[in-house]
Amino acid sequence: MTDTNHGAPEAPVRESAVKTMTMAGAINAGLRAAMERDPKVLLLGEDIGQLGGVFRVTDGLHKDFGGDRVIDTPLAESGIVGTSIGMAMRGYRPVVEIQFDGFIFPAFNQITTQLAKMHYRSHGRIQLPVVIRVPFAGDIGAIEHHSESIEALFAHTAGLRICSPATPQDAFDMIQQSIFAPDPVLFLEPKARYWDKGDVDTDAVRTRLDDAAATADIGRARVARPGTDVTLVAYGPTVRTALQVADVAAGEGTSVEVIDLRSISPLDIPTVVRSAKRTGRVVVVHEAPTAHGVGAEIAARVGEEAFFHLKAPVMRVGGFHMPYPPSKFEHEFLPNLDRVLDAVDRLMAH
Amino acid sequence: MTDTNHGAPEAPVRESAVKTMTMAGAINAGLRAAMERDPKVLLLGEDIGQLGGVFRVTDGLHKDFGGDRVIDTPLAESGIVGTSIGMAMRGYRPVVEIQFDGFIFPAFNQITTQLAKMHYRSHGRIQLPVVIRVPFAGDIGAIEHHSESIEALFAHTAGLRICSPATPQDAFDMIQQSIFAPDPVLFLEPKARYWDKGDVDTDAVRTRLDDAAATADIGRARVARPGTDVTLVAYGPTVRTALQVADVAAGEGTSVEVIDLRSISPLDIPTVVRSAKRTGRVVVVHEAPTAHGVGAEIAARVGEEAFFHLKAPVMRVGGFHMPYPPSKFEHEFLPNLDRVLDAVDRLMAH
Amino acid sequence: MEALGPLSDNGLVRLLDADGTRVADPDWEPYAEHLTPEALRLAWRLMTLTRAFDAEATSLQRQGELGLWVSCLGQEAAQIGSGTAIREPDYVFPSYREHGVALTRSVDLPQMLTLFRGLEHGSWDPAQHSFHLYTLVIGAHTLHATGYAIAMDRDGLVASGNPDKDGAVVCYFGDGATSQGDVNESFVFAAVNNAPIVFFIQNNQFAISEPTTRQSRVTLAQRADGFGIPRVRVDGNDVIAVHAVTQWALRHARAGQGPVLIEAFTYRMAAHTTSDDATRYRTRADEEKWRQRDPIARLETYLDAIGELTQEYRDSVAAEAKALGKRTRETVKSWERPPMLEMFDHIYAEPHAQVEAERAWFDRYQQSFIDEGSHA
Amino acid sequence: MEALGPLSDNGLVRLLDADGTRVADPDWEPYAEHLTPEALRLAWRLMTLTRAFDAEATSLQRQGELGLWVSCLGQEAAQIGSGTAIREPDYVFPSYREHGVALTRSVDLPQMLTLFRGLEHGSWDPAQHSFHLYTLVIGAHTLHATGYAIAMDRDGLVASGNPDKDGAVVCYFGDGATSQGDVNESFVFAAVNNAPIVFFIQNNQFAISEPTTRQSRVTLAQRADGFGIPRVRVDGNDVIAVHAVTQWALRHARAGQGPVLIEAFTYRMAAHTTSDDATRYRTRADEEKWRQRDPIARLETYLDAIGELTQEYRDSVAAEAKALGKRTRETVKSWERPPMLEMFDHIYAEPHAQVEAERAWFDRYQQSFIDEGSHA
Ligand SMILES: Cc1ncc(C[n+]2csc(CCOP(=O)(O)OP(=O)(O)O)c2C)c(N)n1
Ligand SMILES: Cc1ncc(C[n+]2csc(CCOP(=O)(O)OP(=O)(O)O)c2C)c(N)n1
Ligand SMILES: [Mg+2]
Ligand SMILES: [Mg+2]
Repeated sequence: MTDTNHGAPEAPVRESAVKTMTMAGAINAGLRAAMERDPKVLLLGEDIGQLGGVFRVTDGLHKDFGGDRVIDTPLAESGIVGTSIGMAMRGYRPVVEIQFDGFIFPAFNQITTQLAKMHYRSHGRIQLPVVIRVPFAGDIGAIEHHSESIEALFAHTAGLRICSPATPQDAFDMIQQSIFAPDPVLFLEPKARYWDKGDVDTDAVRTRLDDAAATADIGRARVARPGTDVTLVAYGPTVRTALQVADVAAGEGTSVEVIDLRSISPLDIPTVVRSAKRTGRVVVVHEAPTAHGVGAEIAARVGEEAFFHLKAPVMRVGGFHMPYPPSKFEHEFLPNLDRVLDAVDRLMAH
Repeated sequence: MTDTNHGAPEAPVRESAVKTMTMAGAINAGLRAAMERDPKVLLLGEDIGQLGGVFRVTDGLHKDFGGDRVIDTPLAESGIVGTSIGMAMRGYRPVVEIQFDGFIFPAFNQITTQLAKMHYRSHGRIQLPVVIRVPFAGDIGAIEHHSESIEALFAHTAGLRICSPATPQDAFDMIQQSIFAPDPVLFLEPKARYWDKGDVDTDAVRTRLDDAAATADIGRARVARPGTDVTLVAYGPTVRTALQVADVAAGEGTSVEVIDLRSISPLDIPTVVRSAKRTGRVVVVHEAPTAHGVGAEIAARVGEEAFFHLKAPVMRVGGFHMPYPPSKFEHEFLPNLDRVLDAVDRLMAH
Repeated sequence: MEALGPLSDNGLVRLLDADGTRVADPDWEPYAEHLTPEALRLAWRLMTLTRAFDAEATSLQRQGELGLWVSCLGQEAAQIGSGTAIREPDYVFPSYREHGVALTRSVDLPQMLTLFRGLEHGSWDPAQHSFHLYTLVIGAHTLHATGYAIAMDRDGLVASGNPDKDGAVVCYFGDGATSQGDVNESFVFAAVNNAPIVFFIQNNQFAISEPTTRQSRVTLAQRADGFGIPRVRVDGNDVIAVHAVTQWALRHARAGQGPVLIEAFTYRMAAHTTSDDATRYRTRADEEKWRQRDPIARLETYLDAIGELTQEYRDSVAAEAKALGKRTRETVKSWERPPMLEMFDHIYAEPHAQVEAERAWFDRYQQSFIDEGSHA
Repeated sequence: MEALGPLSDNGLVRLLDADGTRVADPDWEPYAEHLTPEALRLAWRLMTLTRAFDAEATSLQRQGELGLWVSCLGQEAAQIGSGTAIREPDYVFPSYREHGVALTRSVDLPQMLTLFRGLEHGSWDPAQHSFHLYTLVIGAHTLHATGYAIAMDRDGLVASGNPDKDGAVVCYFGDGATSQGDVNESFVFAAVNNAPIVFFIQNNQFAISEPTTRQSRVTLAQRADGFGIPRVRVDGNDVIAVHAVTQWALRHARAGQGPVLIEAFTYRMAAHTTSDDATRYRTRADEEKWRQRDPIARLETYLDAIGELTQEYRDSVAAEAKALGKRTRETVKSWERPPMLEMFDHIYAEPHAQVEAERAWFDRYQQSFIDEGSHA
């Protein structure tokens, strides 16, 4: 299913279409492109209008598209998602912003029992192309509820797609593909990476925005760095950490392959298993607590499909089983460079 | 940590204290005993009063304890859990009934961001001994939202304890221990087993109701049937299936050890790993979809701790990645006898 | 603040008395004046068919042909009175008990039972009938309805200049549902968006076993005041009055004047569902009192009194009801369970790797039984 | 229905005009008559100290000593007016901006900053101050407050026969919060349980950038009508009026007469937090207009006019404010991060296998650095 590295654009790059952008800027540009393409695309959320969102991801869009398309909603997440479902039933493509990860839970019922299940309940008659954008994960020194990794709480529920970009290019492409995919998508934006910069080809994605192509693209993992000794599986905010680990490990003579999952539902297991079979050593790195996290599913699947190739158990490096701690503790709570390196070292002992 | 089989009472059994009960009856008796023991124990929920709950688990308690202790609440799950938190802050021990698994989601925010985190947030100053009883899982031919397995959606969140009894004895003991434990407990009642009968010693638990003992007891797994070839890990509704599988497998010459987890948070990993190291073959069986289910965590942990003892990958048999299907399909959706046997057979091929 | 308890009988709009006499109410007459005897006969017929279907479904459940049935017995006037005021391009969001409304939306009633037989989660094509699927999570659909109404407004279907073409949403829910956060958020979103929506509470006085006094200490209609939404409280067993207030509310909403809330005060004459035992929480005397206010009998008395219900018409409706019952029974019994593999359909609109892998596994697994004969 | 928009100035209870003149209102006078000049001086002092602390915290944030600060500038009258009406055994549930109320509950203000420095999620002992922790999930605490009030009633702390001993809950939240399902469910639960609770909305006209018109089309006070809860709307910059209406509401609740809702209409003079940029969504002119209604200046003018604010008193309060600022700065800068291992404490009240295993692992992991020197 995943034979090519989709991080690199397939179309020839026209010089003019490549711009340097922050991830926040890339999402902003992607939203703008989607709104220009289809008048049915609406943005909804708290403070996304004149303020441009607390992270300024919707900056300028209210001014250019007006309050009818960039809608400041009442302060009620269940209401935002619930009314978006109703609008989607009439052919709109609502793109909802949840202000912070920790504030998605009032909408949990609408997402889990309604948004995810309506297509099934209606025998495919109703499609709900709703995108829920969430600035997620930690490492920004914030107060409680502003740093959480919520992916595992939604990945168990069928009917949702979940993805998370790790680069400005993916952010630009994937937000548009999520909007034009026919299924609901939880779009997790690693907020600590909003200000990371990268080159973005703004042309390549255009031909890949129809339902099927968009869906396929947002479901695929990417080999972010090839290697031979250890497979590091990461997504969203931990991809940067994983690449740093690979750098340091290379200095110590260990060749680390970094896989950027991009998609959490579905998981691109073939890409991971292919790598695991080559390296025989796998570490999964995410910010969410390891217990019952996405890493558990990956470890289980790699166990099922690459068991006889593994030299050691799949290791997981993530948060601890605790509420996200006060920010002065977050550096050690998070899977930082040292903790991931420690895991790589322990695996290399096998 | 788990050296004895806690399914069997440790105290000498006085003949008079053993009664045959259904699981629903055992929970009812356990609630009654807890209410008699401590006037701070209150029951709250929809239709739990005169009606006795839709499953009659609170039958007779409104009559005997009055509407002040068995409280019919407004129809709002967030309100029920949220006000229970407030009551617990004043020293009450609210025991909440959520009418069906699929209706817990309006309370997800209160459970996840408030109930689970208040103890941490307050540096241990506030204890919230709230029990949330949920008739859960399927196999009763019900309509949508009435058959769901929700455990994985809560197990990832620190601060909650989660347990599920599989026998009337455990139901009687564990509901009381959950009520007198100082932490919030999600108490999952396998509704398809409500009418299963078993002997219940109503005396044994009495000495084990203080905070620490109650907490320790509800955190322990139980070897429900010893065996040597394959370890079957189950909890709640699938324990009965697992025991049936062990019976059939015995007839085919395969010795199956059945572990009844009893607790989902924490998981009693030492008991599972001890068994896995002996048998080298593990199957985890739960009704919830396997993807990102509790079985993933168990598979990952067994992989981590018993890797070099395993003869084959840990297998998982559970629901599929779909909304719980219409009831005419549920027999095949669920991990039934045939599907679990199939897994055991495949494992025995190693 | 009005000093009405939630079950007060005061202040109800009523055009047909409990004893079947027509009452004059100059405020509401304009919204009922188009109700010719023919229209009233139609209402009586629809109520009668609803009841016949309901009785047949109840008996099918007793015979084990359905897993569950949710009766609307006693609520026929609330449902047919409002349903007959709805037209294209209005759109309806029912709760799960609106079988009478479904009939007014031309849903084939027997077909609805796939849900209650455990074959499907949703039975009809919502777009075809402008009638959304039943929603079982209390109150969740009120937000969908509100969003849908906001979208209708955006699409120019409201206050278009041609009142005959304007539309609005009608959203049904129960007395118990009013306690849910989602319902109250719907009021917030509808009010600030001035959405074309009629919130229609069928206050049947019970949320399963709980009387309305467990949900509110004032009338449920008053809830609207807190959100700046106009409201009306109507005798829900008076099909004429229900029709009139719904007409008014829909005209208001379609004309761009925003949301309206209707509380139809009625009574759930059956148990909550076939799984429920109402004797545990209410008295026979209470039930008997409300049987006296039977909405169908009330209209029948009136039509009789004005000589508009011929024996011939009665007979033809009775025959139609009987035929509906028979067809319902036969339809339900004719249903086979679809192939197991179909449970893997429509989880996503586009393929999803996890689903595809599991579907393929299950297919092989099923085949293995066919290939090898029965297991073990 | 009243025809008031949500920002209307009509119908506000007011006892001290914007220009500092005392207005007579016979309805409310009884609840203010105990406010001697001394009591008013105390209110002025508490408002002044609140503002000084707030300014110091803002500057500490600018200097990088705090991660964030949530200013209550402009809301001092709403907070001190209500806070001074609270007494033992009342219990308070704040939102996250009630630093003035915290002061009236004897919370040590500098200590509160552990939260904003990222050292703790909750800073004080709630039981000691009858002042619950700040809750950041909008509206969630209103249900806790309601449950707590229901429990107070059960415990005989309401209508006990000795009015001096009766208690009630005061629950603060913002205009934006009124849209949340939880807040509306709180009204439902409080009303049907006749709970002794005062819901206190500080309508500071903004939910971050969104004006109140995005949340409601009528006054927020009116929300109470829908639930059968009495309500009052007060000038939130008039400390005397706020105190009076809170007195009334608390007496009502403590006497067993059930919940009350207060809307204090005020203005958030600062940005939402130190991370916010209010120039993006409101005008300088608007800010200037409200600066003219500064609640502290208003009381100062009045006290001056009646000759009750001596220079000596002013000087002593100024000195106290300065000392508070200094102590705040020194306290914050003195804090060391506790040992990392403490992040594993208080996740559960009793040991939990997962936590214990991870704590042990982390301890070994940390030790390995100490043992081996720095890694890599
Ligand atoms: C969120 C949620 N909680 C609980 C239930 C279980 N339940 C089904 S119907 C019902 C009572 C509903 O009462 P009401 O709103 O008055 O509607 P009625 O059934 O009387 O038509 C309850 C509690 C549910 N379906 N959804
Ligand atoms: C459930 C939830 N959603 C969103 C937020 C983010 N947020 C923090 S404060 C705020 C605005 C609150 O406005 P209001 O209730 O008026 O209180 P104020 O800040 O004005 O005192 C928002 C949207 C949150 N904390 N919780
Ligand atoms: Mg009802
Ligand atoms: Mg505000």
